[in-house]
Amino acid sequence: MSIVKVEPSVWSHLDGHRHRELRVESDADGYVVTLRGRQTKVKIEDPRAWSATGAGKAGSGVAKVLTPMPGKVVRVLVAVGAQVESGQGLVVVEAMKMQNELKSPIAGTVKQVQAVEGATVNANQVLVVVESDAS
Amino acid sequence: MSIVKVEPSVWSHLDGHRHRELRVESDADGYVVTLRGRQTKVKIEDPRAWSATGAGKAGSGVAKVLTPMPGKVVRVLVAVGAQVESGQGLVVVEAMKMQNELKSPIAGTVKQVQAVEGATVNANQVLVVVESDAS
Amino acid sequence: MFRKVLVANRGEIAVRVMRALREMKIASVAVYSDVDRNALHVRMADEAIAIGGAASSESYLRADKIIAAALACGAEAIHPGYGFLSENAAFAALCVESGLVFIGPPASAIEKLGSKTSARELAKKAGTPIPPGTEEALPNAEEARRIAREIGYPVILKAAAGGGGKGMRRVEREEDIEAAFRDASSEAERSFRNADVYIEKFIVRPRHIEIQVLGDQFGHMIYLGERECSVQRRHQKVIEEAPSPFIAKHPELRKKMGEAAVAAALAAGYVNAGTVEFLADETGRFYFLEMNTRLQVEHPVTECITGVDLVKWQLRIASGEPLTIQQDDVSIRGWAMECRLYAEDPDQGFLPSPGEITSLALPGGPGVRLDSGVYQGWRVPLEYDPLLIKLIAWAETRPDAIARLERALEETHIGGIRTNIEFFLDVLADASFQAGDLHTGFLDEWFLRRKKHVFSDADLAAARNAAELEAKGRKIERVEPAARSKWKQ
Amino acid sequence: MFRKVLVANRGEIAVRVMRALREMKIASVAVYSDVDRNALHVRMADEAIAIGGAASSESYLRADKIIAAALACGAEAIHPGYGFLSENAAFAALCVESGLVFIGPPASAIEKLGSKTSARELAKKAGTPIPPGTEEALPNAEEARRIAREIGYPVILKAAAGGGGKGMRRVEREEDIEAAFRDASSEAERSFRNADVYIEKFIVRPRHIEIQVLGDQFGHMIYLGERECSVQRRHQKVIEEAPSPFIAKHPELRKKMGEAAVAAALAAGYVNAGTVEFLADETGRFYFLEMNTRLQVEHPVTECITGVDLVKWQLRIASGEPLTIQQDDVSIRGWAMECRLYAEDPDQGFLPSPGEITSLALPGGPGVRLDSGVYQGWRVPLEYDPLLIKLIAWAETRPDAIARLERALEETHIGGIRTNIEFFLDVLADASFQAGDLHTGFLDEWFLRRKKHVFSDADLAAARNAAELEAKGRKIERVEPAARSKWKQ
Repeated sequence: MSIVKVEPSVWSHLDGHRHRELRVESDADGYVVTLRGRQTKVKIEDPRAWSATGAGKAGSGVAKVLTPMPGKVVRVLVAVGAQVESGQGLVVVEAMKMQNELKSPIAGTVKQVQAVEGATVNANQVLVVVESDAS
Repeated sequence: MSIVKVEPSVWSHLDGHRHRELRVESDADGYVVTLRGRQTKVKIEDPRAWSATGAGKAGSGVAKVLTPMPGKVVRVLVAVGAQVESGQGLVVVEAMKMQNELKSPIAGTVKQVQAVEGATVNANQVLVVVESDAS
Repeated sequence: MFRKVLVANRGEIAVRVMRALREMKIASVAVYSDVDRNALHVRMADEAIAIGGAASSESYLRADKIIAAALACGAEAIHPGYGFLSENAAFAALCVESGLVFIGPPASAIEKLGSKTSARELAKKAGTPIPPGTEEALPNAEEARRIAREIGYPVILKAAAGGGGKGMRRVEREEDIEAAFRDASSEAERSFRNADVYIEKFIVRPRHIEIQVLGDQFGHMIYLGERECSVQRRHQKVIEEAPSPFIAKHPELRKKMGEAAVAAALAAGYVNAGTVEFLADETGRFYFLEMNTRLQVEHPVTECITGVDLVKWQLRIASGEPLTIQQDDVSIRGWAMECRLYAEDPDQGFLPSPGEITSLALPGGPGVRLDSGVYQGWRVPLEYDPLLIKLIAWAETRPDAIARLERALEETHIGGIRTNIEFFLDVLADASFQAGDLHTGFLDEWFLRRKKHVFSDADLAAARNAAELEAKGRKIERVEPAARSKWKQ
Repeated sequence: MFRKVLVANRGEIAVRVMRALREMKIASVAVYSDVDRNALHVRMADEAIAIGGAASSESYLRADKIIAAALACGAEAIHPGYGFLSENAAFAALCVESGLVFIGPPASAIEKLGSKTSARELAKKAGTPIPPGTEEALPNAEEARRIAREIGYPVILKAAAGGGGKGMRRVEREEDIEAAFRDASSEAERSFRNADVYIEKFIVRPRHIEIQVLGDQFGHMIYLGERECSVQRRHQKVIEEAPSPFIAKHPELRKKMGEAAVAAALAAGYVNAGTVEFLADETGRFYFLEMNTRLQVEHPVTECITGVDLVKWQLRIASGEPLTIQQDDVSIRGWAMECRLYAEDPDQGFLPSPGEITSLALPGGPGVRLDSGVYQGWRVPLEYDPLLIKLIAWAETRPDAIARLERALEETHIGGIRTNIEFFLDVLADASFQAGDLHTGFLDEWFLRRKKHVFSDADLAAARNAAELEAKGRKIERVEPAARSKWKQ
């Protein structure tokens, strides 16, 4: 077997005669590897290699609602202390002429709102924290 | 005026409305700047910015004969102590199927031969030193 | 011919136009917003002028600033590209008033074709077939019900000022028409500040087939074959091709549609490059949909099969030259297909994915055309359209063109952001796509049957291998040490 | 069709062939020398097999190793590209003996056409015009003198086994012929281990025009127009184009030369893609020069104007498929021109310039084809040919193609090494070149009148400005600070 880095993050992988070229990029929870245009996720068994995301779990407990894309906050629909239903819209983020409404994954009380209208936000940034009333 | 580095060593140069894109690469004695495929040399007035080359001067004194291209030494035509004429072949270097015969720029005595047949050499490497008999 | 032309656009289309200008030895002027100082269209230009804030409304949509820029640098003409001000009749008129040439049709033609109802009326008069229905806005739901009964269900209600699917409602049964009329009107009002809605026969499983026309200022106009753009997502074209697989099977339609398109365009007093869009049903009946009064995103597929450079002709025609190509000179060779590579994440509902392009691998070789607006290290701004690169493949036959496009997509990589490359590979692999069985609902159906690529165990092992090495940050790891070139510089 | 094909070559041509294989869903096998583990052709391949040392004689010229590699991986056929073993009859025969298909003509045809004297003889029998002179090696200088007197001076003496200008002597006057014969023979002996020399009428200011032929195993052969390759440096082609500007003015010659080429090729029992080279004089008389029994470096210009994929046809024909294109199907559209981008330094006598490619900017847009064998960060080895990339421009007319090629060259940058890009820009700007006034001595004359580009003072000031900033290592320096996109990731 012969594996050579031919360009930054590009690996030429020879396994016997069989050749594959792999492009590796780090992702929120591991790596995305591209092989002839097709992508697969790889988790490396070293938890220090990446940071755990604060993605909220659906149903109960505490939900951290994050924006999956960078963009500009165009509307904040809730305030701290508000009661929200599961599926209720919390914040609208816009990028590239597309609006994306972030919804609460759980019913509960809004504990934090870290979004301001007009502000730009990064991908995976937590904008709202909702706490289940049961928890 | 607005000058922005858009890529490593690539400068976007706005002088009023007029736009030019310049690609800068360092050279043996300064910089080569490329503007839409055309190249010009620029010397910067800081002698520490580059090293002086050991290129020999024609006519008299000591001539350091260097290879202008990287390659493999295929023949060494002279030995230390040999008397050579101006224009006499000293070493043959080959690269990419092309042979290049390095000639002595002066008449004199071979003082050093730093070329061995079969060895690979870099561009601008001194291979032979010839000293004028008059000097 | 002009000596200097301002390009009132950004991204790949601005680059495309500037390449034509350079080849014609015409100086090119870029305009740029605050976030576009580093953009590729500025890098390609001979001159560049800042025109304001990142929001399009503060820069690329500001007719006043763009005209001021053109006058300041001595440009004689403005090429609007597509989008932004390209179909704005007031802008076209303002150019002329300012002593500048607008590279496109006269303002009057843009105006006439801008409203769907007036365009329909015009097409009808020219003898171009239009779908059964009204040419005028419906006064009320009653009238909608009456006409629907006449032309038969299903029908479709459409916003007169609309586009992009807004203010549209398909109605299958009479009992739904009143609610549909109400919804369509209020959505039209919200989206376009014009509640006018008209009604048409709904064409079942229609194909979107459009005709490229090109006409000079002396009344000479030709058509340059068709494009099929039936592969759409939310009424946005995703893959375009020329010729149309449908017309390839019914070649007599090309002339019919081409002549109908030219008739409609001439009736509007059209000049320069334009596109007449039709819907065609499975029997070969076709209906005028609308006319796009500008260069289309997908113009390269027509250029590839006809060998005609549309942008150069736009410039020649705008400068007053006659179109020297006769209809009989137009011939079609091979097949061309285009993918629009977007900064978006198909795995997350096609959400936009702006950000820095950290690596960029582009395809080459025979039959591949690349119209790019990006480069490695550039940060794709979040303010604009997500189109990064148009990848076009030409080959002798449709199967060859698909295979070439697949090969080229496999060679392409845009790192640091998410793109729709893999989505395209999945679509191109679909049997119905390969058979050319297309209609405007094709993608909606396809998403339900979509087959994701399955990697072999060996592929996955290699991927893990590479990721592990990357994680360790090692430069090279080999079991059998590969030799290096013997020399080092 | 084959399922797996080994490509016995490297660089851009290996990549070109592999792209065709991928599009045809055929597995590709690369072979590589010790210094080529990182080469682009290995990166593009489905399989890759090491075949030895950096020197070609230890790897790419080793028929035994290449055939062993093909057998080891189960390849059914070998594509030889150009150069290396592509015109080696013994290798072609060895493939067949080993049960492999050689993608090219039969060994017997290579053999017959490999010697210039036997090729001339063959052409003559087929009725293809050959230059007045001997078909056989001259026994001595006396015979040379006798024939020269018969056909008239100037004459040229050529090595029978030769190529690349070795063993060639032009003779103007009878008193020089004896010495010239002696020199040519001994140079032929040294270069080719064969002292045989023949004599021909020397064609004054000839054009190098070649005909692409393509024939199947069933005796059906067509010609695909001509290429003009008169722009040569030391008998090496530098710029190639199709069609020929000369034949564009004398269109009746295309058919004549095409049919003469097909006749000569058929007489040799030729199969697959090949090229018959002619010299044409200013009156339109043309003479058989030699036949290249392989794919040519410059095949893309023919592909661009005819729309025929030569490599795919090579594969189909080799696998036993009939050639379905008839002569009447072949049509020519527009104009194509190719520059060979080399790692060489035109300012230092075109000395080779191997080394690391530290930056790489490649052109795109309409009508540009890029056949590259390199990538950024790759170290161009010193052991092989300096050809890096072939840049091909297609456009409607010759002036348009030249303008497009200039534009594309201006967009191209290969950093870290020296290349001939600026040299090409200078040639393309030449008035005689633009007029199509070409002959094989064109470049020799051009070097004497060459005009180097003169930068304006403002250009030079900008260049100095950029170099100073680069020297200071500053990332950004602005007088008016440009705004950045408002968000950072």
